[in-house]
Amino acid sequence: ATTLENVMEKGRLQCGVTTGLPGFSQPDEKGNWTGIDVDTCRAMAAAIFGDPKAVDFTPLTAKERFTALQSGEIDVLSRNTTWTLTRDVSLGLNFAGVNYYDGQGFLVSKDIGVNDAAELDGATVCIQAGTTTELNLADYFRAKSMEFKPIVFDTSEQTVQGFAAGRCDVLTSDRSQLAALRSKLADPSSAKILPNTISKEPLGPVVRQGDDQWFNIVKWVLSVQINAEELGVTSSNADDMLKSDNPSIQRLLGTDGDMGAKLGLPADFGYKVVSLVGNYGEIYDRNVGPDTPLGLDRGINALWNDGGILYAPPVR
Amino acid sequence: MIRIEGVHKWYGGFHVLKNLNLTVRQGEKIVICGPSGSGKSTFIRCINRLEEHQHGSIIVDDIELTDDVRQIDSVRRDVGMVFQHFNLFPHLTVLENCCLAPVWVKKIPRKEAESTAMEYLERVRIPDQANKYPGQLSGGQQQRVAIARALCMKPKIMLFDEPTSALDPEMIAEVLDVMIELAGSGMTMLCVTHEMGFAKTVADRVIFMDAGEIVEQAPPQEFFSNPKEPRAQKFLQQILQH
Amino acid sequence: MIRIEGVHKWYGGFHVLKNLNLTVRQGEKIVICGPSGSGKSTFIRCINRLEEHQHGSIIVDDIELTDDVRQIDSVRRDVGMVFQHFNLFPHLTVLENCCLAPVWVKKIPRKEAESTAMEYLERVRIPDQANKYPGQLSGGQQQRVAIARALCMKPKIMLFDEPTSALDPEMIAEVLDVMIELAGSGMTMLCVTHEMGFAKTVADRVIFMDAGEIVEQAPPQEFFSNPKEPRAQKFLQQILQH
Amino acid sequence: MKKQAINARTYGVKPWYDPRVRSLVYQTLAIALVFWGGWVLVENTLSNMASRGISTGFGFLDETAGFGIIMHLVPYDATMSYGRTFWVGLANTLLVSCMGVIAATVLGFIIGVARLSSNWLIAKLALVYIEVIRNIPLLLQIFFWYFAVLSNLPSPRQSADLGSALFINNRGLYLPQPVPQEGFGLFIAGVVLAVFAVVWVAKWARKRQLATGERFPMVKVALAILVTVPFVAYVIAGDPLGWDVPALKGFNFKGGITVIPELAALWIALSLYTASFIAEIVRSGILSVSKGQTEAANALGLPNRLTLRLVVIPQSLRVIIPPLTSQYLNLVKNSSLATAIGYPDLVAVFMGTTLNQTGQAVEVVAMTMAVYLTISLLISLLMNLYNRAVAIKER
Amino acid sequence: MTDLSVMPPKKAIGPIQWMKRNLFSTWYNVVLTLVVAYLIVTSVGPLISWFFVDANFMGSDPKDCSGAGACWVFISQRLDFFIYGFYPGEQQWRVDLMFLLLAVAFVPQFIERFPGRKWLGLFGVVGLPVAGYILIPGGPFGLSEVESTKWGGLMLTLILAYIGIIASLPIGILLALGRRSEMPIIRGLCVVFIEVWRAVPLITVLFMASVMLPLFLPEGLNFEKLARALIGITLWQSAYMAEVIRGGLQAIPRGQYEAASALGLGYWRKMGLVVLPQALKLVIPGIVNTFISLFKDTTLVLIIGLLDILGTVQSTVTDPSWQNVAVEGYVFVAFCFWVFCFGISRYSQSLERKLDTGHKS
Ligand SMILES: Nc1ncnc2c1ncn2[C@@H]1O[C@H](COP(=O)(O)OP(=O)(O)OP(=O)(O)O)[C@@H](O)[C@H]1O
Ligand SMILES: Nc1ncnc2c1ncn2[C@@H]1O[C@H](COP(=O)(O)OP(=O)(O)OP(=O)(O)O)[C@@H](O)[C@H]1O
Ligand SMILES: [Mg+2]
Ligand SMILES: [Mg+2]
Repeated sequence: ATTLENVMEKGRLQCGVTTGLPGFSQPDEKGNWTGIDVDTCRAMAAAIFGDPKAVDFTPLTAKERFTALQSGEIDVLSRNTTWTLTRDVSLGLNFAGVNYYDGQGFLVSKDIGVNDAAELDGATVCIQAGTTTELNLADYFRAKSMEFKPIVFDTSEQTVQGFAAGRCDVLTSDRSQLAALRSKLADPSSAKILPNTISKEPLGPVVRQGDDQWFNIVKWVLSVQINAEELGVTSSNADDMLKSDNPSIQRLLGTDGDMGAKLGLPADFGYKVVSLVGNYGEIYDRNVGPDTPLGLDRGINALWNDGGILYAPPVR
Repeated sequence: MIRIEGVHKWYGGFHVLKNLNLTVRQGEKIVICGPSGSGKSTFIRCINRLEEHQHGSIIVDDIELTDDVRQIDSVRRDVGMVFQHFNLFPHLTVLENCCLAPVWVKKIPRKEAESTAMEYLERVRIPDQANKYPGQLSGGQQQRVAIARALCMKPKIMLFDEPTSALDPEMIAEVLDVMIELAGSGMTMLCVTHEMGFAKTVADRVIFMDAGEIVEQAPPQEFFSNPKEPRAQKFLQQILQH
Repeated sequence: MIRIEGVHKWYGGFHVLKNLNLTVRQGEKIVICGPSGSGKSTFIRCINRLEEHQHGSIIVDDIELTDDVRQIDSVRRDVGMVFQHFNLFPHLTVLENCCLAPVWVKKIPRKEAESTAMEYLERVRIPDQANKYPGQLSGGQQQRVAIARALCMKPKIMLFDEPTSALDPEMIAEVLDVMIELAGSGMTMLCVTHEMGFAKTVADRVIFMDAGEIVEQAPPQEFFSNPKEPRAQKFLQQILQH
Repeated sequence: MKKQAINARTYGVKPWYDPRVRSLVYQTLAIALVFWGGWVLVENTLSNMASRGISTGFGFLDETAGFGIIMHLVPYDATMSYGRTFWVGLANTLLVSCMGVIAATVLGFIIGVARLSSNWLIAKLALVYIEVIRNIPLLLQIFFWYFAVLSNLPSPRQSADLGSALFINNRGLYLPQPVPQEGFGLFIAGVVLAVFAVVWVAKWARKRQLATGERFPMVKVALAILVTVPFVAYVIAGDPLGWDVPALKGFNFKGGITVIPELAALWIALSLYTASFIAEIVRSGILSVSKGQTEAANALGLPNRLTLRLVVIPQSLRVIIPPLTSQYLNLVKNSSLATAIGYPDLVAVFMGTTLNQTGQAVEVVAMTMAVYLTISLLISLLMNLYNRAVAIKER
Repeated sequence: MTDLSVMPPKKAIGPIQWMKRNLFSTWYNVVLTLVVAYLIVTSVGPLISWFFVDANFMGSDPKDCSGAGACWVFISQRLDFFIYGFYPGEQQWRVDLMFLLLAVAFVPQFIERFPGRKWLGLFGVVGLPVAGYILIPGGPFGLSEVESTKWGGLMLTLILAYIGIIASLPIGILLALGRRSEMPIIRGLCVVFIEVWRAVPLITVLFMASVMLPLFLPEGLNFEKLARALIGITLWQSAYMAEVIRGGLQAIPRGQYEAASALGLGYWRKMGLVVLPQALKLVIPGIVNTFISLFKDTTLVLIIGLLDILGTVQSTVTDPSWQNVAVEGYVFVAFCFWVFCFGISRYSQSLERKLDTGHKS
């Protein structure tokens, strides 16, 4: 059976997320999940079932995530996962797009007096197991012929705990997370983020290879969100936009053409996604934007026509 | 009732039973004696197939004991056995011990099985102990329960393997009394024992075994007063000395 | 050699030994008997301080037994003991059992200790078992090893606590023979035993204990033929009946 | 008479009522079932892996790993292969297991004996230790020793130091590393000489003891020889051993030997936890030796100390060894909790990062499990051999 | 002499003499006692003041903690989470009810002569899982459904341990019977199964169960993560259980087997009616000990991302609004486990003693 059939049969989408990373996927005290990655899954549920709540989240450590996806434990992995060639090719996975462009940075405690990553020779580095950061770190230090000592933890929580306990001088992770991780410290002002970005980290949802329909669904749900922002469709004006005579908007919301059927989804899947979950900009602002504790500017994650590199293929 | 022809048995290379032949008629009471290690227990245990014989035939109540599980089962239903060490089930009360096999093997309704059990418990004179556990009884009482348990299956034949040898002297009498009474009621019995008094009172025949062979068969008076075989003579001397 | 004066002992509130007085001369052989639970073992174990007495004094070979560890050690060196259940060390060979104490306590060179041990093993007639482990010997052999082991310390006094009561009848004779021979060599001996034959052959005095008291002391002929105390009479009757 | 052939079947037994036939059928069925189940599993796995485009085979072991590992007993850097990470992880697992087994055994014996001490305070303290430690999950204890203790250690700048050669901070324990220099051979010769001297003296002392019974203070003399001879050699050679003393460079100590806190925490937690079980085993082992043995030894005049050493402990070992074995096995298995605090053991490195980077779960997990199975079989084998050697000889 | 014949001489064991005997009997005991006493005195004082004197018990937010001692406010504030995980608040009575039933079933087991003790125990083994199956996930009887991803904390710990032990019992029995079977192949298979499971660490088993299992199974056959963790735990545990039960089977004298055969009972009846009831009773202490170790081992599910009680605490001690509460959190979990495990182990010890005497009578 195809993944879509399985999901339809279960009536729920099984989505792999982190064990807790503010802004991306994080459970609150009641166990409700929020974050960009979470909303990616909710958008898919909205597209498939018309119900953004029809998702079950499986918290996974970085180490477990690919095995869980390969084995069929989850339907889609939406866990700030970096798109790399090896992962795409030899792990039997397909990256369905990018929902956040990130880069690896460093968090250091202020009292070691380091201002640039190039001064980190001999540093002890806290890092999360099974991430590209683990590999980039090795590459970076090797390229600069510097030494480092990696302390590898299972979860980001433990990584912060280790950093807080003084086990390491530096914590390295994707820049988007550093701020969040810093906020978990007892005294956030005791640490600072170095200016360097040592890698490209395009993060996005992942599916198994061999099911193109499912791959397309994930890819296009993501594109619909970005296109919606580009076209100015938001969750609040989506109902009005149904009456819009802009053909792009009509195709997006399913009032014209049958884009949904081609994917095996309801015709109005775009409308459901935008009205129930929101467009990309809304999701960004809600989870990681300047008004959130993370306070991240759009930066390169802005639309292409707004100084960023978000450039979604058209719905046509 | 029982026909044993040319039975041989080996434990590994050790020849325990050598060419045994014996016919037991209905209602006959047979006492088997012989020195320790002569194969008495092994012989009697072959009759309800607790041990397997390797050659010859044993036919109990017209059923031949072969590898066929059904035949073994039906023979065991007809043959009751009382062990030297009672082997009561310690986790069940006396009454439950007695009802276990009738209920599960013969599928008799529990009520009925219980009333039969009470009958037999009365016959072995311990109806008042029915709800106690075996651990709470004396050795003699336990052995009587074991007899009652075997009787509850209404067997046609009873086998006894030294039923009194693990008992204190006072208790031996209790058990022997019950056995004598049982013999009086016409039950076919095979009994391994060294109790000469018992043998003289009830046995139709005494069988003397040595080194896995039946050395002598004779009515008890004849056997005890005038054994023919030198091995039997020696054995009797030892017993009498004691 | 041994002087015991007004010794009392309690187990909690239970008065086991009551005002015992006894003097043993060098070379004397004393047999202690009495009903079970009368305190014989406790008494004999007080003499080498395996039990502590709480009142009175015990003086062995001019050393008084007090809490002082050194005195206890030197008394124990002079007093050998043979237990009912042998208590051989199962992880050591017979020879090692015999050499252990001489080597570690008396600091005798191993070679010498071994040759002494072989002498005593010959005396108890099992030199050929020297390199076996206790578990490989019969009860009688084990008890003889136990005697040899005690002798290897060249004690001035030997205590025996029912040395034959855990043995089969054939083996009792073996051990008694060894003990009789030992008595003949002039060793001071205190022996708890019910073997009247032994008592009659070797004892200088028989001590009869009951309920923690020494009830009667007499030479064996006198004690066995004509006990004075009613309790002793009753006890002897029981034994003879047996 | 010759043993006769079994001829039961000639009497016309229905084969399905013959227990031999039945047992044969059951067993054939069982085997078939297991093979079928195994085949279905393999089939499913292979088809699932094929349909999901997961690569199979052990080729990945030769690929470059590309990630760093903080602690490696075998040479390793990020340019080496995934196969090498397996050995790095395995070595780390074995290291912490061996250290744990040794420490837990020593500690367990001490506490077990302390539990029987005549000193009331010591006995009670041992009891409290046992009852507290063994009733708290090991993982929790590992977390405690790692996070709670770690955060109370000073940072590298404020390291606690001992004679400015040995440093403790929240990066670990730093020890000076000996670096041999010219003339070191002489020192080595001194050590060798001392060892030979001790062996010779020991032989002589034993001979003398056999001959005269005089005891020789072997331990003290041996210690004296082992200390003085190498020391003299050392001085003569003119201080031939340089020490690579760890020094604060940048923000960390460099040089010397480092014991990382992950190793320390895991080791401490494993040892303390297992020791509490071993202590109980030791106690019951000692108590299992019958009172008659102690009494017999006392009656022979052996003082308590010798009684314990010559009579009680040798016998209690028999009782102690089998459960001790399973404690060792537990310790090895429990060392896999390393992954919770980032100690790079086999599970953390190989079944963690390597599995994640290569995605070849089946191969990696199979290799990991095979390692544990082998270790466990080896330990049982050794212990069985030992057990056979000390078994009581019976008739 | 009269006094001697009645009572032992009163050896007045005053405190001085007691100490002389039990603390200062030899020179090394003197040294040991002094050292240990010094250590205890110096460490107990600060501990007590951290735990009680300087600790903060009352309050509702981080500001109520002075920082000088333990911050128990943190525990009391997050207690719900530690006990129920994400189980919705208005449904928590269901879990409470299960706790109550658990207590009703098992607390009387500690009290001898409690009427109907056995029946309550039986309910605990058979009825409780059924009740839990209905109550906790919900569904029937108009109970709203609560997905297993929302279960957590102490409740999850208990569920894992309880189901693990109950389910592993029958499998363990079968394996033990298999290992003592006369059929060499069956025996061999059981031996291999048992030894393999006993050799591998639980976390690798959990890892396999949590992320790899679907890879082995045909497509579409899927269980929840919790169910898979339970399968892993149960199979792992059943290998240990089998060894415990085998010990019991070996202790049953051969006469019992023979007597049952002589009465005409077949293999399964012989085992079920005669041998197993005795064997299981004999190994109850062993089973209880296995349970304790399983109970402690359930904490490992934390590593595969299930939030048991240790997991909930771990995930909250990093909460930035509460600072430096890690030690309090760990102490709390340690205390919970300790109370359970110590209580049960005491129970098993008393059982052991009782069964011991029962054997001799
Ligand atoms: N399972 C067995 N394997 C090997 N040899 C056995 C076995 N059972 C019994 N034997 C041997 O077979 C011989 C006969 O044993 P059996 O128990 O029948 O003797 P017995 O006449 O009943 O003796 P006793 O009067 O001591 O009960 C003995 O030598 C015994 O050692
Ligand atoms: N450790 C102890 N604690 C309490 N009471 C004891 C202890 N040892 C022995 N007794 C009691 O002291 C009494 C004397 O015991 P002892 O062993 O000396 O008797 P005995 O004369 O040697 O008897 P037996 O002939 O049975 O060996 C008995 O009533 C016994 O129950
Ligand atoms: Mg017999
Ligand atoms: Mg006695």
